[in-house]
Amino acid sequence: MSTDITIDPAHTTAVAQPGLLRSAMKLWRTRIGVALVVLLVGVAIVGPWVAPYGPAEFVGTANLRNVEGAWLGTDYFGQDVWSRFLHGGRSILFLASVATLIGFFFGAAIGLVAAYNRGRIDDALMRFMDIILAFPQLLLALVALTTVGPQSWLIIAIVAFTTIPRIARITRGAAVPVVERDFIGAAEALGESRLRIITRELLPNVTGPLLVEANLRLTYSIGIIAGLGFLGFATERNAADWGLMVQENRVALSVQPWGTVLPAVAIALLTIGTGLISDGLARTVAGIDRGRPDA
Amino acid sequence: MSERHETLAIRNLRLDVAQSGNDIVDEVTLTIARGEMLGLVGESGSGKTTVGLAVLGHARKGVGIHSGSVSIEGTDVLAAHGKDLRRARGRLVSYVPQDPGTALNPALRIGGQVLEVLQTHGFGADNAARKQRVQEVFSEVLLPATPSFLRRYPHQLSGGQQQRVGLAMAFAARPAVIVLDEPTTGLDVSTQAHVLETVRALASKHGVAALYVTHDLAVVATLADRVAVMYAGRIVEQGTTAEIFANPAHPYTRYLVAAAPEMGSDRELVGLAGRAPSPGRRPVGCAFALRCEVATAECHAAFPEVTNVGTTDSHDVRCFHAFTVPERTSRRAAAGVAAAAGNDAALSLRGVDAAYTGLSVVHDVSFDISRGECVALVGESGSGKSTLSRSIGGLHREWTGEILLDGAPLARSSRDRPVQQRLSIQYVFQNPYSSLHPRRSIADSIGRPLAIAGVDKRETGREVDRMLERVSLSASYGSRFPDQLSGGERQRVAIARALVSKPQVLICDEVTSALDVLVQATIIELLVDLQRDLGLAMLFVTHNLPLVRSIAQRVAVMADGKIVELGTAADTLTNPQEEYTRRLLADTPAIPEFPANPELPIDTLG
Amino acid sequence: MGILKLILRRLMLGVATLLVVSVAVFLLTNVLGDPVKRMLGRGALPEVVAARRAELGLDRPLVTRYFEWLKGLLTGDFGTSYANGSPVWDLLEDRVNNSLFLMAVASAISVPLSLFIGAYTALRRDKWFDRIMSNQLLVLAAMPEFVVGALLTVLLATNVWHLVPAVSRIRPGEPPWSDLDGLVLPVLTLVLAVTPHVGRTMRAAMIDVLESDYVEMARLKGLPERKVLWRHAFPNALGPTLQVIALNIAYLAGGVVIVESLFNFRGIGIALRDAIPEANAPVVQFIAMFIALIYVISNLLADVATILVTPRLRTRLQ
Amino acid sequence: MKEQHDLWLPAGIGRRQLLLGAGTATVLVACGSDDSSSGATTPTTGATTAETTGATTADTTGATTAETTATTVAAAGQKGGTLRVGVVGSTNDLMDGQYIVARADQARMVTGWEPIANYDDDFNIAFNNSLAEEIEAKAPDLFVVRLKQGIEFHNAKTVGAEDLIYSFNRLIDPALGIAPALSEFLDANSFKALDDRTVEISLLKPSVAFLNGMADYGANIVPVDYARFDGDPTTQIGTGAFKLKSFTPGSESVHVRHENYWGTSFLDEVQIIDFSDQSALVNALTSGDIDVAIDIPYAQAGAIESNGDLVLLESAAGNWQTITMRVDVAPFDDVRVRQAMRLIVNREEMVQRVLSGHGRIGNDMYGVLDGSYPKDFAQREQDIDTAKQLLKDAGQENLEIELFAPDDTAGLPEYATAFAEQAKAAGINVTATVLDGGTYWGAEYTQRAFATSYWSTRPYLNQVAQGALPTATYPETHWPPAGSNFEDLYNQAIAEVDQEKRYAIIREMQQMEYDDGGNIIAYFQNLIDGHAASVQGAVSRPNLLNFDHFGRGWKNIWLEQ
Repeated sequence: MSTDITIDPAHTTAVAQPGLLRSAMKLWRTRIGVALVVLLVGVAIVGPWVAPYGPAEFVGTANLRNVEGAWLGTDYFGQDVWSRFLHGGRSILFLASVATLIGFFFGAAIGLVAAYNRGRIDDALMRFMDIILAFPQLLLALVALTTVGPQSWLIIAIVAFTTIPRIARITRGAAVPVVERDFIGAAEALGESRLRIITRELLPNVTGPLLVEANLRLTYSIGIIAGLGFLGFATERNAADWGLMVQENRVALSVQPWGTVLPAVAIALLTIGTGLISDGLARTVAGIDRGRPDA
Repeated sequence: MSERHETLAIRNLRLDVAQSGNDIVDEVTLTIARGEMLGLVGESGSGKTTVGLAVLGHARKGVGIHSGSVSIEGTDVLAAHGKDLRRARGRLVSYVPQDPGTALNPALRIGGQVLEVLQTHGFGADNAARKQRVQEVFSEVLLPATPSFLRRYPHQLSGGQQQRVGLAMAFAARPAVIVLDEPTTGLDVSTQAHVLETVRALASKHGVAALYVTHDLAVVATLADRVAVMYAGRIVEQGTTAEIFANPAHPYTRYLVAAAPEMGSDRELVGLAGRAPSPGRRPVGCAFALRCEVATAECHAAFPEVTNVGTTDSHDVRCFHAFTVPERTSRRAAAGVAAAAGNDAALSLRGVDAAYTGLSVVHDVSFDISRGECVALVGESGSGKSTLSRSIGGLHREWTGEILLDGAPLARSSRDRPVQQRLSIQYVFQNPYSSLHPRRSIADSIGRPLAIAGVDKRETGREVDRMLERVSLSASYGSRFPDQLSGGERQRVAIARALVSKPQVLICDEVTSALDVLVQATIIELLVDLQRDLGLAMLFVTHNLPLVRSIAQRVAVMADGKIVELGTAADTLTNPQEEYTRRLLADTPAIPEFPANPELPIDTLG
Repeated sequence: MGILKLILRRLMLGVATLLVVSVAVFLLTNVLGDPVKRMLGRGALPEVVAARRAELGLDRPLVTRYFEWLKGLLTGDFGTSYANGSPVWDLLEDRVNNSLFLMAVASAISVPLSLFIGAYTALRRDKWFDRIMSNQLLVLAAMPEFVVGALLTVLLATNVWHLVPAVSRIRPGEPPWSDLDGLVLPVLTLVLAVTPHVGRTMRAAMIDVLESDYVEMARLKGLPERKVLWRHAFPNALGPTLQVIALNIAYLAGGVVIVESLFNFRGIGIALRDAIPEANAPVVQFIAMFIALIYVISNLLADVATILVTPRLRTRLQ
Repeated sequence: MKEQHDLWLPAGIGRRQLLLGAGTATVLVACGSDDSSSGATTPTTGATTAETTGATTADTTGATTAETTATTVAAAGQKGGTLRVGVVGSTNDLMDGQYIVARADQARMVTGWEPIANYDDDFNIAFNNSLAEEIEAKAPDLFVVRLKQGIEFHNAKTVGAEDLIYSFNRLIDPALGIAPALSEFLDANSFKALDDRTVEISLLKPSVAFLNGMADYGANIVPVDYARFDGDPTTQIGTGAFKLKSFTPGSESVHVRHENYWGTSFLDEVQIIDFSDQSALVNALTSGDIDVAIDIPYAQAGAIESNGDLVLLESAAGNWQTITMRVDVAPFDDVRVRQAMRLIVNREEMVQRVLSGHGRIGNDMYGVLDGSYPKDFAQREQDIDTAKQLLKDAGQENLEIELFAPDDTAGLPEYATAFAEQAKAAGINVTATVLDGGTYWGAEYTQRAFATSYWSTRPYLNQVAQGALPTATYPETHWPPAGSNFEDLYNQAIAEVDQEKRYAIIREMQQMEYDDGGNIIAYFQNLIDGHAASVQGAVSRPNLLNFDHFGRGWKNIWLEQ
């Protein structure tokens, strides 16, 4: 308890979760997760610059394993698997992150409003969330994508839409006990506005579980978008996209496994990475393994 | 006292934090005879519960039993493992938990939970006999022994009933030793009184050796035969209850007694700043030396050995300066509770009714609080006192009637009140652990009302520093976060926040109920000072009757949503007019007068 | 009595949910596009389209068609497939059975398995079993199903070993258990998909419960560890886990399309995937409502089961 | 690939697979072309000559011989066994003796029913695999069809004149919409039974191509009162070598030996099993769960070829895919731009990319199996420099344009994508835009300046009627350009009964299309199937349908035991 901790008061309110990330980083699982995510995000960002070929460049007969200049062979369309892999991370990362962010934003807003207001607004919002959950998610995705076509914004919208109720539930669950706490009452007694109470008093105190859930949702979003790609719904025909690559090259799995295996492994490592991070965060938030930082 | 029959004997018990090896409890030696009750007293964190659990051979996660022995009827519990240990638990020694609400399994019927103790230990000849015993023990703890009651689940019982089930569970297999871990915390005074009565009756009837762990001196004083005082993991003093209260030998014990509020007098409560060192930070010498007025160099150099200072009975103390009276504890002055400054009503309630989700909980309440006056609002839980105070603060919106601030009516919700009104009524909450935004610095929290009032940043910063000084915290606290503060410090911050906007009315809602007694005393001291200096009109809401006279001029007793009695604190508490008040007073445990032993060499400093 | 009333109330709520879903499904399947044009492709000449639309009854108002469809749903007449005129029920009866069987087998294996793993890892927290299992579950939970399924195929059926068939082969009219060999891979994939979620939830719930005062109390009462675990801890950890089990069962109903595609398992998932691009509304509608029904029922069952294992909720009804 | 566009569909009849061998004297008129079709505007009067009739009867004789040959081959096979055939299918599968949508339907129709006439290996009209004994063209608008004697349906009823009449009437039934375009030539009064197996058909207007219509594999004979499958397998009566025992759309159909089949067959039972996608199909073939896999992905061809237990059956086909440029709108109204585009394509690369090498390069000309196909035209090669120059001359060196493709036809999106990629070399920016099938083939179809399309094999003139005349059903390129005499040449050709003279006119037309046309035809696809080594009787030869025309309804297939 040293008294010489100097924190600029102007900045302290902006620090959402002092130390949460740092504490989580003490866990090996978080470190591995961060390493995996950094690796794959790195591939996605740097990949296009170091790829030997363009994503749609013809390098040789389709589905060959031994092609000169293409060390992992060609894909279903005579393109270099390695180059397409290097190009293919951006789209899925972008779509998944944006979709999760949007879902996170609305889900958290709905959850916080429901938790803070309780009563009828709470009931109505949560009932509505239940109905969204009851609606077959896959059906929605397939129908929308079939009708409108596999547009980026639509994939984002669908994934975000199905993320909202889940985030909302978690947020509400985490916020209800916070609403009961006296500092919310103190803020009310001072006559703080609802918006300020929700954003400044409530939100910073549910960031822990929210962060965990958002990370978990990110993991699922990556899985869903990859799955949609697998079912043939990628944003663009022949786009370099890990999910789509799996679908495009799956029929050639036994002939030219790299086209499928490389992006599949990338997706798996990415989701494992985000999964490990959310697990690390969850353990830190819940303090489950506080006594065993090396677990 | 070796000739007496020691049912429980704890010798040199030491428990460590498993990881660091720092001791939580050390050098604890206690004995309890058959039919005897020992009160183990200490502030939170002193290690008293740890000792209680160690008696059952149990340590919480992360804590390990390092050394020592716990012997019950000749069986060494700490040496027992597996089956033997299980056989000892519940049969030889049983445990009554602090919070029966969480300690009873919500998924199992209460009858079954008691019965399984008997089944596990093969108590009685057969199941019929065991069921017979369950009914019997339910009757013993004054619960209905009907089959339908036995089939109830914990949540279908009141708090008092739940604790009785806890008692039934503990007494069921007729153990030799019972550990009671603050079993009445959280219960209303009347319920507490009844539970304590039952405990006393059962313990003496069955001749068990009881270890009663508590922080409440009044309870110990009325219940225990002997008392042991713990500080920072060590027993610093033990002796008969009469000895301990009449002639406390250790300065710490003296502070504890001095800090305990008394219904019968309006003496000033004496608090003590600082807190006990945590495990691993203990000094070489006496752990209390840092806070001790009478400490000398030798106190810092070594921890004194156990010395028997008893004249007629055993009375052990670990202090180089036994019986030296710290100056502050001897003040015993009347609290500075001034008379009300005239009839200038700062806050007036006129026919206030309040409801909670449609259910009427406050009926037709009217009273005034004058400038510079403190009115205590007392009542048991559910009496409506909190709803009333929250209505005044604008936190509860379901009320009708009139609440006037300086003659001007207040809107129902704080949000509808003008800024000036909002800032003029300030609220201090019960739980300092939940009333501060955990992710906001102390300075920001305190400065927030000023920001709302439109005060500029520089001025706010100055004002915050001034307020911190005023509540006896240094300005350096401004940059800290709540989790770096102790409970008492937090409550000071909460008070600073409430007072920074220079309010006329301060509502204190059970502000000390989450604090240890020494800290409670310091907060009360602070509030009395502030109220007097600032001429605040104060509403002090509490369930703790003895506290009232140390702070309030008048007291309003609330029951079932109505004010049943309103009068000056002295009159009401010494000469209650209403039956309800009388009963309440009767149920409130108080430290009886123990005649001091004049033969003891009492030194007074200064 | 109380419980019946509650079930009835939940049932009503479920029916209301299904009604809302039915409107959404009907509207969605109608924005899917013109089934006639989709079927005819380049050959969609105006007169032919008009004739087929009339034949399929698509020229009538939407509202009329909705209520006719709803009436059909309630009377067991699910309409006929636009694609081949076969009654939807004839087309899908086997598939519904197959999917239900797949779900049932996958659940029957994964639910007890995950409960056991969850409970046991919680009990052996931070011991080697827990560490290995927890990390295993984490990795499995993170892997997209099609990756797991494809890996299993390569490993067990086509490339490395030839232990089980790569495709399911249930003959029409035969019960789904007529091809147990072919069931291995789909069930295994689903079990690997579901077990981690339920297992991790159970572990977390169990850890909470094991740290509760009443479990400590049970130990202090001298109860044997077995009894502490199964009598005191397990029932209390089950409550929160049931909801997750229900969600996973609902997921099994709707989300099996990938597994079905991978192993050519003739269930409703593939039928849905095939019907949507053809705008074969009667088939899509039936499957969508079926999935919603499973969701509602599994949630209903989870609610009821939660109430049954949670006396606080159960007794409130009486 | 989506099959529906290649078959006998309401409007699809215009695109049904008609092939005629080089030697055929028959002049084709697009008999099935729909409503407004070329049939109405094409002067067919002159075409119905005696030669036509003669040619037909000559074919008949030839066909009888062919049948005998087939029987001889067949005798070599072993009898018995169950053949398990895998095909990609779905719950949208249907069964109708005359109508199909998807490839699974195709396999089942060919199994249960037989057409009136068929084509032989040289794509001449024949009757060895069909039900007519002979077809006599008495006049350009009067045909007499005589059925083979004593052919029995699956229900033991003998095929008679009334069945033939019913079958034709069903084809033109507007409620069923199987081939409404035929109603231009036929109505309920067109048929007269001459005896119990002979029917006289009088057309509403003359068409020498009517004969080819009868050789379409969808022009099957069904018994009187036949109706589409609606759950009861016993209603599915045809004359094929195997009769239906059970059928569940999306799962499988089981067909058992037709004991009274007029020809020869070997197998006891044929199971046609649906697979959800090609991967599952190939996995099933590899793991031995099926004997035959219809239409396997190019990617797997090599793997199947190298697998000792499996045999790859690859057949050249005349199907073609094209990039269409509208010759009447900018920028393609400038012939230099069209020529530049054709020089931009790297055809060899297209075959390698789009078909994984399983096809032949094209030369922007269609009708590859037709005797008139201009094999001697110089093979067009990629020539970026010339293309750039042409574009520069046309002022289009910075051309930016969108190339459309449908998502329901495998190959077209890839074709468009690969073209866009290759166009970069010429410095122009082509964006490949893939639309869903419903939208693509909707109102905008044939209106887009730059698009893709595909066609099945058909003779040159027939194809012209479909797509290369102002009156064409699907004027994708809006050929011919204004002021061209192409249409006159077509009218001359269609009326010219002398093959040599007709070919001379056709060559002139082909030269015009080769030089200035709007099609970019980079390749012809092969049909690829796989089967277990024990499956015998399927021959690799130029073909219309997969697996050697499904072993002609499986009657040619036997299992080595």
